[in-house]
Amino acid sequence: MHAANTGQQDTAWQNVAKTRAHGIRRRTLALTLERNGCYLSQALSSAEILATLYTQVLNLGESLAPAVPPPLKGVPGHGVHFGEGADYNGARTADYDRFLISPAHYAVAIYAALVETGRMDPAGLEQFNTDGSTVEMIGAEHSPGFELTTGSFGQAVSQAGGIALARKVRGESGRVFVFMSDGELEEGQTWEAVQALAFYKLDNVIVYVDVNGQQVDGLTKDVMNIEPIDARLEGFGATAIKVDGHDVDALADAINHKEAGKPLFVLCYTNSAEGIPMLETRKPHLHFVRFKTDAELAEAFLASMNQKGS
Amino acid sequence: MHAANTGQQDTAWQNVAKTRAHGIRRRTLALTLERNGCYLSQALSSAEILATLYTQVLNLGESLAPAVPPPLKGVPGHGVHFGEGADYNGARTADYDRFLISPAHYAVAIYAALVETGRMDPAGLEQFNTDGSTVEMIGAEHSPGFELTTGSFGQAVSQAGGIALARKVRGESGRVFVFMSDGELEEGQTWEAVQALAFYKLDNVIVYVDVNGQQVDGLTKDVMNIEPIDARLEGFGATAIKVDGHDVDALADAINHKEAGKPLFVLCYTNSAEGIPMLETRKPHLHFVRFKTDAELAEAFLASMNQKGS
Amino acid sequence: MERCSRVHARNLVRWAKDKPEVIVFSGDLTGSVEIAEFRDAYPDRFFSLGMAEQNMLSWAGGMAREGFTPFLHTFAVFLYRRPYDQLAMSVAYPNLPVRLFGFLPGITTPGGVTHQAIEDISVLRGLPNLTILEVGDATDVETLLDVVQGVNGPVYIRMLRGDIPRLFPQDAPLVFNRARVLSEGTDITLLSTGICTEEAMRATQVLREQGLSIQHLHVSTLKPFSDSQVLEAVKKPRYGVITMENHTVIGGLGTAVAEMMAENAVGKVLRRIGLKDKFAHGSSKQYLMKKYGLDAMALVHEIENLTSKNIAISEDDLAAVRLETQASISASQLEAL
Amino acid sequence: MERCSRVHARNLVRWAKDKPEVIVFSGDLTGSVEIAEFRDAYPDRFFSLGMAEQNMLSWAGGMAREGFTPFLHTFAVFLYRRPYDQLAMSVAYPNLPVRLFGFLPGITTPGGVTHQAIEDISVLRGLPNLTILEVGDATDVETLLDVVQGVNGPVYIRMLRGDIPRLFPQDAPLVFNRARVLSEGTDITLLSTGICTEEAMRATQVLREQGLSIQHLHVSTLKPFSDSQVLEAVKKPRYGVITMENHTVIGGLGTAVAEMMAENAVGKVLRRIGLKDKFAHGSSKQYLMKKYGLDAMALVHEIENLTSKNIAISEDDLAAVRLETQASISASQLEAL
Ligand SMILES: Cc1ncc(C[n+]2csc(CCOP(=O)(O)OP(=O)(O)O)c2C)c(N)n1
Ligand SMILES: Cc1ncc(C[n+]2csc(CCOP(=O)(O)OP(=O)(O)O)c2C)c(N)n1
Ligand SMILES: [Mg+2]
Ligand SMILES: [Mg+2]
Repeated sequence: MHAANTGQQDTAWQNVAKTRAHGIRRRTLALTLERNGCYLSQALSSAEILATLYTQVLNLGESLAPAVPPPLKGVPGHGVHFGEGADYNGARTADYDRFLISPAHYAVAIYAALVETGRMDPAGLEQFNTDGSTVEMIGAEHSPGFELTTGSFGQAVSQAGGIALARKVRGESGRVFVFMSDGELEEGQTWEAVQALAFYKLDNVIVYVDVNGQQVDGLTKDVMNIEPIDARLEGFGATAIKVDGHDVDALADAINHKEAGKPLFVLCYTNSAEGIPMLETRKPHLHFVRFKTDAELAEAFLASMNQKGS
Repeated sequence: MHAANTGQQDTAWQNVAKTRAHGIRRRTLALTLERNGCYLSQALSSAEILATLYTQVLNLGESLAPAVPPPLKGVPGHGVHFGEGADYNGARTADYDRFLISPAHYAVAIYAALVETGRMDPAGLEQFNTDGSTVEMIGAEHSPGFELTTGSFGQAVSQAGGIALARKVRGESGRVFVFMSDGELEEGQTWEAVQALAFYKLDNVIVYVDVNGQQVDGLTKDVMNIEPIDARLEGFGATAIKVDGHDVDALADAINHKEAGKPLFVLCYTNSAEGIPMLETRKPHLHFVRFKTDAELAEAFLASMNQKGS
Repeated sequence: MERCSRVHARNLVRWAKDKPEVIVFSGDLTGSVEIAEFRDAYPDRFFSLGMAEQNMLSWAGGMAREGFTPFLHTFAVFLYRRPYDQLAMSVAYPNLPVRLFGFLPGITTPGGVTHQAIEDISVLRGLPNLTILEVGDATDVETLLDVVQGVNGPVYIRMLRGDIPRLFPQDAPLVFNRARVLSEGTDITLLSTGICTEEAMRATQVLREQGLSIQHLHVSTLKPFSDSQVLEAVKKPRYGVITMENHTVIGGLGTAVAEMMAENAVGKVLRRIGLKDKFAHGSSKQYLMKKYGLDAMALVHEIENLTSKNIAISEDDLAAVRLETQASISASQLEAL
Repeated sequence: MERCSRVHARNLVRWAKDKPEVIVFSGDLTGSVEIAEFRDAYPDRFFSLGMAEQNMLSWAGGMAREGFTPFLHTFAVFLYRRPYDQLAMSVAYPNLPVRLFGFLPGITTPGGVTHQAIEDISVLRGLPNLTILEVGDATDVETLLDVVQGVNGPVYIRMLRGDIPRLFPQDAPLVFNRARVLSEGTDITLLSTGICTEEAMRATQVLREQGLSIQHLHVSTLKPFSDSQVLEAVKKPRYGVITMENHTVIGGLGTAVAEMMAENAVGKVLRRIGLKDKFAHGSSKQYLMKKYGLDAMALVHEIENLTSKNIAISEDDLAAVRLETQASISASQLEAL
């Protein structure tokens, strides 16, 4: 049930989003090969989510940050302000949306998305996980595209709640988008957060969850089951809808299901090997991907992706 | 929809349970007056739950503890074993049930229930919140009837999960009962625990929740909404049933709704002024009750309860 | 000695009047942490977060990022135990102006181990960016808020509620990172915090009559800990240094003093009065202070020990001081938590 | 110097063979904390608790009450930050035999502040009933488990994984509350823990050649902290005492040593090498150790400082030592967390 099969005529933005999704995958695969390992599957499952959000859904200003990230200047409390990575998403003014990343190990996908959307120079991605760079493997709030420090999972939605409530109090029209992984639904804090979002009727909060069905040790259903996610969320007072997480139209359309007085959760069911079929057989062990004997095959596949991508 | 209105003929145990419930209320009211304040409403809402569990539902051995609690001997790690308060609930052997108290401020109701069931001498209740006694205001695992130290709320169900899993591994037939308050449903840990109980298919766990609809600051719906509790629990993989928490038959019958492979939650909807109508007007501020100008009225009411109770 | 009641409740309302950025969060303990008055005065600036402390801390971080200054009020244990990760990552790391008012420090509550914050300073002292304060009297409480609001970053305050003594002149405000010198002396240097200062003053009054010369400082800033007065004080005593705190002896005031002494090669002996690395239990504050040796008598014993002198002070001598100051406590009233 | 790989993974399987009470809990990081082998060898004794650390800690308390000995394995931050309250109340208070293996101590990971356990000892040292250990080499790791299992109560272990050096003879097991004396000397007393011991040894080797006499102890028991060898050692140096730890200078080894020195009126100067009360960030271990002054060179500088001597040791001299021992690290391989 992917977009390609819906039979609809793609309009301009869909083409852009799909090209960007392809670019996110392509760039992450290249880095995975170059660095002999990376969080590749996260880019594969989330490529359309991120591409659609940046292309069609989010209302963001132009990047305020240098295209090539300068070296890390310090940490908050020591000459540096909090949340500087968000400068890549533009000005934090009243009408603009915010985009908060929760699962910080998706950083590579976020960086690739910034490159694809022209918010960061490809040279930024080359800094990935190098000494003294802000382009960290696990993003923090100085990292391009990150407003929060969320590598300890489950804290972003609560912080988003605080931000969204502050914005409501101030009467701002901009919304607060959060991107989450499904493993984070196992954390109790996530449910405290949903409960509070509903209690404060924060319908300016929209959460996209990459339901790739996997976590470090394997399938979520085998490690610690989280389904039925929609029923859990509805019980906690949110609106929850399920979409094909590789269908850009469905992803963009999802926000129309927002109900007044309720936070919206878009459950994006995805495939963690999407776009790189050779990874299918490795499932469910795709949390961190390193090519070994199959590196040549992957190189060849990258070459074919590069051809299609540029 | 109280038991009195069902039209059924009360059989022996129901009478016993109702008398004990009355005794729990009576003894707690007496203490509240004597000490100029106490957790009275908790005894009022939970009286039938505790009485029914002790009278008809739990399979417990005779108390192994002295009828009058001796002074506190120390804390675990310093000459004292963990969980000694559970001796009041009898031997912890394979066939017997366990009864774990989660909301530790319900201690007075637990102590009163122990007195009513002959497991503790009334002199034990007189020790309530006195210096050097185990009969603490907020029960800990040396306190009569307490196996765990749960005054930091939301930790009992997880511990019950560990105990229940250990018992399953060992093939024990005894069940693990937990008594919770509704405020505890706001804690994220509670949901991690329910998720894990369901994941491990711990159908030897049965949780009775006193849904009195109140917490310290007022009604749960105004402080931090937790409803619909049953839908939340079902979403997390538990069986949840709602009962009138003052109906001893309904409370006892509830365990028949246990489903194989699932923990059972019995949501006991209760009235925190039950049995002492003069408290109705104070709602929702009944978390801690102190009589002031109405102390005389309460004394008179206690006298009438004593007459009925002995 | 005057005793005051519900100082913070009234003070906060007055102080916050013209500070719209100051908001108050309650963790379902409004009446127990003296913020009911604030709620009634400024309902729009009062937020109920329920009993869900992890969310409350991260939520505070979110609102602080947007320019508000959340004042969280709950029992201390529920600020640093349940939500430590959130305090560390959502608040301390980004260095946000979140103010954490933690009530029931140490063994000031009969609520037992789950409610007694006996190791909060120890847990929090290693967390970068966090400032830690503790109050000891009504003047500290009344003059605290400007100090707190002047800190660019998160602040944790070990707070007192209800009936508290006034030990310090009302016109001598709490000063950041500066101890109060309560007496000068050369035999013993005594550093005390929180409720222990009242106990210490009771003892030093009698000890002075016995001819002992005591340098007594009341410490309210526990982190940073770089007050030059403290350093001077620990260098000078003839017999040694004593710290006195309503906290485990590991990781609190005594430890901060030990660090300062070792870093500066101060070859004096340090004796730490506090809980001896053991959990307590639920009983009255007076009972527990005596049982665990946190009271005036414990200080007398420690000084006897340190000076190898027999000091002729009895419980009765100290009780005489106690009586005068505690006249207004009604012992018969069971406190809600 | 030999370097060993995945020592705990194999050792745990061998050691646990005839110990049915020993069970392993995973917090969804099985492959990253060397328990995949255990899972495959004893599937019935392996429990997946998912990413829900609060529940995991309390659940462990429950199983420990029933006679099992849960060995929890995850990254250190996820043992003491997210579930501190549960560790304190469900495990430490009842003094249950739960063993907490915390990986990625200090700045050993590029995972950034959310994965770097820079203040774990500080957070945990004030918690009654808890024993705290830290390993520094393959022999420590291999000989740790009997020591851990001998403790009647909970134990937190600052653990190493992957490629680790063997610094100590294989037949010299880790001994509870007893430091390893690595060299005797009278100029400087140096106490080191964890990965800093390897760095320290690298430096001391070269420093000795320069004529400095160093008393060097490797500490693996951080709580309790009452080893008489340590007390003797801190009393004797001509210039002073240095502690060196992969942790903030507040609340860890340096602080424990300060407490001991002050309690015993040891008038030597203490210098604490460690993170200077500041959060780090994500970069390689080598880079961070250098940047934050936790490496051999930092020790040389501290000793220069303390002795007011100019010591002719360059990065290259130290690198020569480094090269020999680190030959097996492949720098080009990106590590999963
Ligand atoms: C609080 C917390 N506990 C544990 C971890 C370690 N961790 C990092 S990724 C991960 C799996 C999370 O699931 P998910 O994000 O769905 O994994 P993916 O789909 O990327 O494989 C875990 C347990 C963490 N980052 N935070
Ligand atoms: C983790 C934690 N946070 C806060 C508290 C303080 N507290 C004690 S009782 C209570 C209200 C809990 O709700 P509930 O038990 O339903 O209250 P009741 O029905 O007895 O009024 C709170 C917040 C606590 N004990 N534990
Ligand atoms: Mg996933
Ligand atoms: Mg309730």
